Amino acid sequence: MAKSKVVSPSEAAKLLRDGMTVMMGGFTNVGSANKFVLEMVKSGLKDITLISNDAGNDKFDGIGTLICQKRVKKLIASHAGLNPQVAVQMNAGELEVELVPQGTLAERIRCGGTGLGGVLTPTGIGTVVAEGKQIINVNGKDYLLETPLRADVAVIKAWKADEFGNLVYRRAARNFNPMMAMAADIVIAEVEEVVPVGEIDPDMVMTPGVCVDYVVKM
Amino acid sequence: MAKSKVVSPSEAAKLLRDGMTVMMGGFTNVGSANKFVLEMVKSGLKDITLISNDAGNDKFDGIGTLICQKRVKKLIASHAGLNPQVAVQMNAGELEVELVPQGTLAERIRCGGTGLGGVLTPTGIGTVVAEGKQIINVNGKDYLLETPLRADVAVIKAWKADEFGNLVYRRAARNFNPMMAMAADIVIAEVEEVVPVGEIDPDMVMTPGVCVDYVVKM
Amino acid sequence: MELKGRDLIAYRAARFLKDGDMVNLGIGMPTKVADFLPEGVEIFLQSENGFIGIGPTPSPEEWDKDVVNAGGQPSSILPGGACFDSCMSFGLIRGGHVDATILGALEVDQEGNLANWIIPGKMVPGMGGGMDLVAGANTVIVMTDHCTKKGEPKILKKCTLPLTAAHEVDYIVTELCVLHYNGEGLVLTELAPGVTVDEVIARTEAKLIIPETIGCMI
Amino acid sequence: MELKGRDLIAYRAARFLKDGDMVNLGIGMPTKVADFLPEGVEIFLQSENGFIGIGPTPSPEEWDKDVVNAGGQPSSILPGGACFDSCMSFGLIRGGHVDATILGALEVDQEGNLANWIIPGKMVPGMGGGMDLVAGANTVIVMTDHCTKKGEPKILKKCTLPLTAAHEVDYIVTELCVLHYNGEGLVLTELAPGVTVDEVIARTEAKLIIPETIGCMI
Repeated sequence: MAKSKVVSPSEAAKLLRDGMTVMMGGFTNVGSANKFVLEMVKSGLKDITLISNDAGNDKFDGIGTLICQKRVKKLIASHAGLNPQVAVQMNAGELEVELVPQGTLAERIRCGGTGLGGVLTPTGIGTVVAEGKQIINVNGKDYLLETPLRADVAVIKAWKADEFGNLVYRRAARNFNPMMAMAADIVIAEVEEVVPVGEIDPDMVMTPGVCVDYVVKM
Repeated sequence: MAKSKVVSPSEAAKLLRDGMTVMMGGFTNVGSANKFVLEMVKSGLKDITLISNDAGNDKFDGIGTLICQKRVKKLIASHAGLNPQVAVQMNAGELEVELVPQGTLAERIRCGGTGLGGVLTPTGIGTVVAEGKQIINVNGKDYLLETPLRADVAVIKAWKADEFGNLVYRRAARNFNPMMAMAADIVIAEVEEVVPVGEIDPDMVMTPGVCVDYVVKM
Repeated sequence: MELKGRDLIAYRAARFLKDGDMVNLGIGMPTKVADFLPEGVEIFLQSENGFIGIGPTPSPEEWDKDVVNAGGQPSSILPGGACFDSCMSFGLIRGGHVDATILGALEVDQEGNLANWIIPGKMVPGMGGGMDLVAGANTVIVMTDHCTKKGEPKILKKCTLPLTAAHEVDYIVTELCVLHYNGEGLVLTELAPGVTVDEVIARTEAKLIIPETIGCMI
Repeated sequence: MELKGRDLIAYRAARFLKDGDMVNLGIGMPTKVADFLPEGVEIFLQSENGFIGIGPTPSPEEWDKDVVNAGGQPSSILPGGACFDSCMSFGLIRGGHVDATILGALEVDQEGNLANWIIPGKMVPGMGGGMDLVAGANTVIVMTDHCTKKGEPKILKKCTLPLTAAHEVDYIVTELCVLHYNGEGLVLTELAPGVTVDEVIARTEAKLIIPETIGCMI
């Protein structure tokens, strides 16, 4: 099947432009493209809107590196407490932060990638999360209407890829990656290992290669 | 982990009662509990509301057997053309049929199993499927609000289970089974093979054992 | 070239496809498209029941009981293929990951409407995945004989049968011509060799937009 | 028994759990619950970042870099565990598959409201998965010191901090008592050994419902 999608880290980094909306998979840097993120920083990328579960931290390279290096103008995440730089930049008016409940964030990205106009969730009813949102009653229960999220580029992390971009994730490193792989115009996957097409059993593929544009082995 | 969920076919069949709403996985009997369905018929079960992708056929045992044996009072499915008995019973006023687009059926079951109050889909806009449903505009596009489906019992089919009920599906036999495994009060899985707990790699589990109540090897 | 009739339709429909496209082919005539792909164009066929990478029809001895296509017929999965559940399958379809869906028609009209799933009172098979495919795929290509076997027009001012989807058709390919629905009406973009504009108009109920330059289907 | 303080809280909270339950334990005090499970009660711990079957904390040499718990700390997965993506994880949570979530509180009130994710201007970490867990889990058990370190009440008439969820708390377990939110108010169901009703009332701002019979926490 098809040509290889494997490219060098610097080639892939050129796909990102200042001001873009970028999704990055991972949960506290587990399942994040912690190596490719350094290419993103090196390329000079700035003013991005970052959609990720959290803001990494300020100690190890990972999602947090983009924050610490002030490349992010807006962060959409469920949690940012492990990276003190978020609060510092937020209080200084340098970083806009939108907090989204984790399950809602996952569903909103899924909607963006699967052509759904939104989902109704009970999460956030009666809290600040409900402000400005439509409440819809179904079978006697109130739900919030949560709308899709998409990005210009998704930078995801998988364990193994074949050359067509079929991906396999490992353990808790799966998290947001499969949804993000469907919700962006360009999808770049950092992987640990690349195998020839046909080596991954079709039942074991967690993200089909048709969703992935570039594979970077790092 | 925990006690074995493996039971005999007849024990599992006793869990089903006349008049129940029953989900059955499968697509043209591939991924359907084609052996356990005979136990259901043998138990005398009748007047069920059946939620399944299709109505099987009238030639081989499978979902169609329930129709041919007149055990179904209402069918919710995306397609019934391969089983002529559906049209016969429908025209005779013996069987109520509700047709749901296949992708919408999958999402409605997913909503039922994941606590969502509904999803907005573009599918069916401008067709008879939209009749009586709420249309919600998001970012300038119209969507139908589709609401959750749940069942009293889901009868699913997997390839392999461990004794705790962790399930692995094979090839095109996955289809509706993973969603149905989450959307019913009681979940019965027909499987081809049972292995001890710990033999299935956690990354290969497609339906976690916590969702499965009974495993039947047939 | 001596392409005629349905071969011509399949030949021309195949020319809409680009190398690397993910494509869903409907049952019947659309499956012929795979035989007419241009040199250098490799596509990935999605089977909406749950996999990417439809391979050749297996011999009875080779058939894997868990692999059927969306018509319920024995199929195979090519190396590099991927299996998934029905939610993922239709997520790919609605989410813009399916580049083209090619399917047949009972009726199609000048508003880009398609009817191909039901003849009330006669044929009530259900829409299966058709409504999702037409609403969701990036490009919707209808392959159809220009008229019915009785010589009556199938390309109408307004469909009389219940719709599969409204305003979603992009191209109609018949043995006489190619029509493009541009959001306002049907443009006659190409003619089969030897076919005249007047002939197409005579055999079409829909009002056609006739541009200054009309191409050739071959 | 000589159980006191937080050990008593964990001991009592653990008594809400039944054999076979899937449970989500919050960061901090709730993790102690695992040490106080009654004989014969085996539970399955969910880590909302993506797996079921939290095992013991590994030694640094044994740690699998892809396995962290929901606090981002090195963890392990027990045999029989299952990994999944964030949509599935929160699908389990909202869908009624998580029998109990046990978590801490900044404030809780007599309307069953919980605030535990933000102190505006001071601590803005984000809600992470907390809102989903409290809105979604079947039973919400709050473990908390009865008063703040300064001796001020935490169990209020009305929370002053932004809510995590409204009316979702089922039980509050403190070193003094167990309170049950019955949909209308907080019922004092159990007292710690040696603690009087008057003492609880004196240290609680919320209005309490005092039944005729009050049990003992041990």
